[in-house]
Amino acid sequence: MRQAILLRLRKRFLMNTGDTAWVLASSALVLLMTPGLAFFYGGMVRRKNVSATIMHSFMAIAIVGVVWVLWGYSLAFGPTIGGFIGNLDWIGLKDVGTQPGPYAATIPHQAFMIFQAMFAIITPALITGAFAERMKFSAFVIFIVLWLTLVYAPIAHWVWAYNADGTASGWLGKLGALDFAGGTVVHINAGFAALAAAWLVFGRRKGYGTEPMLPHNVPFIVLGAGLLWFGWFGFNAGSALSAGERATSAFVVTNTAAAAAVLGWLAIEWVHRKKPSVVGAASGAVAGLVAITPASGFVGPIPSIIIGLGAGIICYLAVQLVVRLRIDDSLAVWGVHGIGGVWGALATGLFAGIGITVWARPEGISVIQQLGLQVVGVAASAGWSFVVTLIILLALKYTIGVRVTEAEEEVGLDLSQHREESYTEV
Amino acid sequence: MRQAILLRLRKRFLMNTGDTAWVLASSALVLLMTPGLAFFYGGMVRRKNVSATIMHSFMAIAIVGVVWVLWGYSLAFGPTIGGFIGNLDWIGLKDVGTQPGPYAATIPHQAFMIFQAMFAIITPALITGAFAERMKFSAFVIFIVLWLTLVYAPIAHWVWAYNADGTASGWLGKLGALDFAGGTVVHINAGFAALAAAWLVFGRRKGYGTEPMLPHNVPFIVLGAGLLWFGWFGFNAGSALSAGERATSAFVVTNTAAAAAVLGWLAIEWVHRKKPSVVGAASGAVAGLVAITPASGFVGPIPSIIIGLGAGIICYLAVQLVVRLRIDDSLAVWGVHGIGGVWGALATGLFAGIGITVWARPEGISVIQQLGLQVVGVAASAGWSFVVTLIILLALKYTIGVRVTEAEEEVGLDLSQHREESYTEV
Amino acid sequence: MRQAILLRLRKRFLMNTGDTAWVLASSALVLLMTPGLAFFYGGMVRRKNVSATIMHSFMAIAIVGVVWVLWGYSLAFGPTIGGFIGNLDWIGLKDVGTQPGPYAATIPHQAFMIFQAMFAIITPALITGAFAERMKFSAFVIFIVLWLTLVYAPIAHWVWAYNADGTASGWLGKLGALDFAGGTVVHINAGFAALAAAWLVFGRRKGYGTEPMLPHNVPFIVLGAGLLWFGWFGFNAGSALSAGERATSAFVVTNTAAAAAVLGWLAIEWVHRKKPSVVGAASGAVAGLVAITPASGFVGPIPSIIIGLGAGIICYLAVQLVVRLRIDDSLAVWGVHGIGGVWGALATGLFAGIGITVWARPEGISVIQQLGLQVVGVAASAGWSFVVTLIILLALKYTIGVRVTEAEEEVGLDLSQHREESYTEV
Amino acid sequence: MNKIEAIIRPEKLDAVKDALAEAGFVGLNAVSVTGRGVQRGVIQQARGAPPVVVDMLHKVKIEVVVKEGDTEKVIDTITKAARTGNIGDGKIFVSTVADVIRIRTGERGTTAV
Amino acid sequence: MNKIEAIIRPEKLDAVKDALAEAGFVGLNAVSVTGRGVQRGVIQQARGAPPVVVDMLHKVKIEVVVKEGDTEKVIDTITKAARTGNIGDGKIFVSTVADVIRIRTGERGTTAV
Amino acid sequence: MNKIEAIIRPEKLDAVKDALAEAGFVGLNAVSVTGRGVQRGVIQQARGAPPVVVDMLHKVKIEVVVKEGDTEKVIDTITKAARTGNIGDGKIFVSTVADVIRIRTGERGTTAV
Ligand SMILES: Nc1ncnc2c1ncn2[C@@H]1O[C@H](COP(=O)(O)OP(=O)(O)O)[C@@H](O)[C@H]1O
Ligand SMILES: Nc1ncnc2c1ncn2[C@@H]1O[C@H](COP(=O)(O)OP(=O)(O)O)[C@@H](O)[C@H]1O
Ligand SMILES: Nc1ncnc2c1ncn2[C@@H]1O[C@H](COP(=O)(O)OP(=O)(O)O)[C@@H](O)[C@H]1O
Repeated sequence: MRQAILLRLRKRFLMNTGDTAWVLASSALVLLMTPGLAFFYGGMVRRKNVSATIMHSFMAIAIVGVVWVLWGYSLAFGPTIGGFIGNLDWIGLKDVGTQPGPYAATIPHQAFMIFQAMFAIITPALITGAFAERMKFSAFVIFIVLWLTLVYAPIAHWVWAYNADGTASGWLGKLGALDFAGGTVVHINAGFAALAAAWLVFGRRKGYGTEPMLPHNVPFIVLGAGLLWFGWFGFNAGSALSAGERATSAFVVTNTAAAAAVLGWLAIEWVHRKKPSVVGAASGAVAGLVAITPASGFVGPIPSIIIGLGAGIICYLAVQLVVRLRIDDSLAVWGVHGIGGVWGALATGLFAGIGITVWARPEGISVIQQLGLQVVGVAASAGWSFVVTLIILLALKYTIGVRVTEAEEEVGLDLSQHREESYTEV
Repeated sequence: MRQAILLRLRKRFLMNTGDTAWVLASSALVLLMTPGLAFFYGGMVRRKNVSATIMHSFMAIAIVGVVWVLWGYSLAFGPTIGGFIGNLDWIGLKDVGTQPGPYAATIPHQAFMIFQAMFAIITPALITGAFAERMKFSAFVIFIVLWLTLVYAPIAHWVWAYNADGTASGWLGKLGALDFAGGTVVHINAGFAALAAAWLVFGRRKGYGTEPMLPHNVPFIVLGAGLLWFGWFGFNAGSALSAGERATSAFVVTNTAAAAAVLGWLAIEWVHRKKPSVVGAASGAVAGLVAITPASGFVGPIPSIIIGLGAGIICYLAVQLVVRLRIDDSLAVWGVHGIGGVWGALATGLFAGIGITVWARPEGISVIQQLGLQVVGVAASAGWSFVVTLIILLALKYTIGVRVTEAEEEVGLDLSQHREESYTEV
Repeated sequence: MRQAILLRLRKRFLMNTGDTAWVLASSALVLLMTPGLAFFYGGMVRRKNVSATIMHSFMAIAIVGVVWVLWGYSLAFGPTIGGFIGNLDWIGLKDVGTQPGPYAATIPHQAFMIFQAMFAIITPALITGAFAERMKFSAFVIFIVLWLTLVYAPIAHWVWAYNADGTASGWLGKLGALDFAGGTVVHINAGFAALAAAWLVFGRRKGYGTEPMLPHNVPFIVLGAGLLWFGWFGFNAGSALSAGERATSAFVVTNTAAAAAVLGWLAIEWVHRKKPSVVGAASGAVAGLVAITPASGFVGPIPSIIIGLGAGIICYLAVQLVVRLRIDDSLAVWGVHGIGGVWGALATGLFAGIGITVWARPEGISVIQQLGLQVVGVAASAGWSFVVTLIILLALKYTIGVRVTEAEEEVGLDLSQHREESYTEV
Repeated sequence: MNKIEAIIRPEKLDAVKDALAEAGFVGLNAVSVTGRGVQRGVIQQARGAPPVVVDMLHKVKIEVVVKEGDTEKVIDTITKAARTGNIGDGKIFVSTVADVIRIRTGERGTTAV
Repeated sequence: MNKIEAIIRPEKLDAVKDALAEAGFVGLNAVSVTGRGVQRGVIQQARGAPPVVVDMLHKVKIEVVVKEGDTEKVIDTITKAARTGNIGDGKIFVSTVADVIRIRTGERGTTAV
Repeated sequence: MNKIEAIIRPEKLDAVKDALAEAGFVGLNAVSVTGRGVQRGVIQQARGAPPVVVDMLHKVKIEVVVKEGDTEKVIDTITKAARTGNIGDGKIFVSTVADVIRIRTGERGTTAV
């Protein structure tokens, strides 16, 4: 009898329905972020490019949704090849079953896999803001397959891959760089890929600097920001891979940092531009969510306010800087995700362990040392992302081309790439 | 003491908070699918019919939300009358309490009831695409009450009703036809009801084939598709009625099939229409979600890719076929839900048990036999739905009428049925 | 060994992953309600005020998101000062950790805190409908800080605050007034604040009663209503603070009452206005959700239908009454939230305990007595809200001003307050 | 050459444009307008506001430029296709056009119409 | 008959149309346009782009067709109602209309105005 | 004074308005229209409906009122900026304007243009 209880107990301690429920719910939430992003970006472009812009995000879901299952997950999280990339043991999800896996003791391995799939989906979608309103659709399809394989999978592996015995196997993870929910893997990664694309490959949109390119639909932007905020609870609190103290703490700081970042962005905008804008509020929210991402399981509420306020201000300035440099990062991906991610990664080093009881800093590592590790993490992911993205895009540029013709750009991508208009007249 | 532990344990094993959390969350997700559908459909119609189209879905929530509690649930899931329909023992949710019920051992009976309510809500809402832009509102209200009672309740009973001892009580369920999350009950059912309506009752819209009837708002369509995709995780993974391996597996294949179906639809569209469209991507996603629905608890990731790709291609062709036949199934309900559902039901027979460890095929039933059972399930639900829907609609047609006048149709349903315009000018 | 099991068991019984998962999911759902509200309101205003209206809700998230963490939660839920307000012991979330707290035994204290934060966010956002299309943005920012501190925090404390020993500490809670999920704290509170604002402070919009002020985008209204409905499951069922019978029951009655209220509103509108409108359906849904809120953990399905039907009809009439009185409560906050909340509070007194097994009426309190207690709750919250809101707004009015200039109002708040237009032309 | 501007019910646009094509007048352009005329507006009520007569109603304005001699035929075609006999059917305004230029070719005058 | 086209600030539409009705001119139609004039555009900045002078500003164009003799009165009415005195108040163009047809009745000329 | 109405491809609006400004013609207004001309429409298919030729295509109409003497220059400027050489480039209509009033000042005639 006691035997039986113990057995059932053990099983219960292994597989936990509450944890599984939370990770599944979180996976759904993170999936929703990509349609959210579609609207965040779709609202910002001009009328003639709305559907094409939305399509970029939607295609990320479709393409990565399949690629991840086929080989992406194995490369990113499979048994390591020298800490650099996973091997192909788990190709087609071979051996990735519904029993708890190496990554989480209380949920099915596939739950972890699909949760990670959602991260792999949104990351390339984030990049698309850099070449919005001028990317060729056919090239985009190829780009996303290559990028996921050559950029996302390795970086995810460096930071998050584990051995079967539960020790880190990726080189950055082993080193001790902290990234709770994807500051480096997702945001710095996407941000620096965006910079490479906008600065060195695509060039500026026709009319950049002379024609207004105002958001065609501000409510769509806020809808997107709202869905992103909502989904980000899954992103960060889901990264606890369980429904307990850690998830709760991550949830709390996520909300708080985002709120503070709205205030930060609006404050500086109010001073600089004389009026606080609605697009600014939405942008600030995203900046704050980005910055808290790497820190979300490591800090308490008060640091999260500082991280958020900082993100609002720093990202605002970063976006202005890009504009000064006349780099047409059309929807400000680098300023918000790249720099927001860098700020978050550094702030994680600074504040980790403060105001939080469920986690404590690894002993014997000083703040300065941790900051150093964070810098390594930032540099490695930013560098790899920038360089490899550049190579991929240049290869495409000089073969099939990455940019639509000038006439197609003038007509708009909706008509030229998809032969449909977003809205009917009359 | 030990006694006490055991008691508490037993209680815990009976009612499980993780399972309950997941089923409640799933119920909320499935509820959201209907507003999602409202936008999916609302974006596709012309400006003058937007609100009226959205209203159809919204009314499904309101009407079925009440009817289900009053008598729908009892008819569908109550103690069986010959395997054909439930009796009225549970009228007004009498005896449907918050203790675990016959349908799930670890969640409150009412949680199962409300989860099922959401399925009953979206099914008639799906049909409304068939008579979009010409249905009379008053007739619609009556239609939905009758349809739920006479079509939905019986078919749900056939497939999903159980006896108190946990054995199937509906005749199709007893037979062994597999339908994890509603391929027959929801999609084939709605699809063939749509066919009856569009083909034999409503006739074509004024201007069909001569006037363009382009989607007035493509972003709305994608918003709808995004919300549907998000909600579908509840639909399929929630159908496990627990938060464990089965739910996880269903979640994974749902996402994978949908992604693959987008690729399938776009591929054939790219060849056939020369350009891949955003509406096509959204349609493909829905087709894939439909097709994986019956299979979602029975297959693993690789079969789900095949099911998805197949759905994209087959549903694309089915939609073209309906157009060739000049049947004005205005928003392609039959092609996507009817045929997508049939494909899914058959594919379930083919692939059940492949790539999945948490469930195994019933022993002694060959693939051919299972396919036969699936055909019976398809035929029974499609047949009943087609015939009884036809009878209901014809009865309404020859009494109060189902179609607005030509002048009302020209002016649009927003003004003629609801005296309001969807958007203001200037 | 046994010791160990017991320990782990105890820990498990203390902290429950299923309950935590559900409360976190609910918190996310309630957060989403505020963007939902932004669209519900944003769709109703004229084109020139869309973004500014949406911004009101978005700012509520940002401002309250920070204020709540800094001092709001401590004032509302901290150790009581005479049953009237919390002290500042928990300022900056000091002592509000991730272990279970006084408010819920099975979830982290911070989970309760963040769940409550979402309520504190949406309540002031609800009020903004009263002064839509004419509120000065800078004044709004100050208003929301003051209002949260002086109106929301005390009322929440009265109704929901507990001592460390788990007994009610707020005076209304101690008295025995029932409010499961916020009928008084959220809806009556917001509704009567709205009345004070619209009636005695802001005056009517320019063109009120002569110019049409039709909703500029009905689909947005329904999108908002859909998100509100979805999120409300978290609002009500999450208020059980656990994932079990109580949550399930609250979930079921929430859906049922909302559905019934749509029918109630449309029925009376069909008679009175000759046509049932889509805006009416959306309004009815919200009215029903409001009315069931205080009752949601106390009644079963059949009473919920009555509460819903009643809400649809009563709120419709209340909205008409305000119009007759020529009070420009622009988006009908008082009629829907104030009166819907009053109806719900009284109905809770009437129906509490009926059709529900998981909760029983406190013994020895008759229906009449309970009704009396409910009246006290209504009067206290409505009175405090009305008076203190009035004082705050008048103080602002006679210092920095609360209303934009006539020219700014004509041009619209989007341009005048935020220097951006919601939509681009051409 | 004449310019014929017709303000019609939106729901009659298809009928009018098909009728014009049939009568041989392909070239035209159309725009959404809101208009006020003899037609009394409808009473509409926003959720929190009193019922108000909405006097500006949604109409479509079409413009057709034709040779002098075709003017009557076009007026006739439009009138027939757009008429319901109820108030609110709209109006047609005729004015003179001094010159027409086809941008693609630079052709001018009646050949460019 | 004359056609009076006035390009005004969008926020003045209500005032103008009420003033016209009061002066006895009910018939009119209005359309949203974007326009450029002496008025310097405002500087706007999209999130990722440099600040740009938006020189095309949102305006409303109203059209009123009236009998010759009413022209001055209409011009006057519009001018008064639409004026703020600041740059960007807009312009009025007057042109000749050769004929007016009421679609409902087929009436023509001044009786159809 | 003349009114020059040009119906152009939407994607050419920026080019045309910049060219006009360079040529010294700042004042203008623009509106979205849908138009039908020699240009064959594109075939479009909605999800559940047969492919249909969409003959009404999205265009932009710009209106510029100028002094008589500037007419040719404006026509020329627009033609050059808007031309692609393909069918669908659009048309220009020229008509006479009897009077122009600047609302802000009440100035009339050519000084108000
Ligand atoms: N004097 C006018 N100037 C400009 N447009 C007018 C004038 N009179 C009417 N219209 C336009 O014609 C439309 C229909 O006019 P209305 O008088 O209602 O039609 P009917 O002559 O059939 O009664 C109006 O909505 C308005 O757009
Ligand atoms: N020459 C013109 N042709 C056509 N429209 C014009 C012309 N000049 C001005 N407009 C229209 O009039 C509007 C107001 O002109 P603007 O010069 O700014 O006003 P104001 O004369 O009061 O300074 C412009 O936005 C434009 O729509
Ligand atoms: N007779 C006409 N009256 C009014 N508008 C016209 C006329 N003919 C053409 N248009 C407008 O000009 C646009 C371009 O005409 P189209 O004949 O296609 O150009 P092109 O002359 O270069 O072939 C049309 O879409 C329509 O808006």
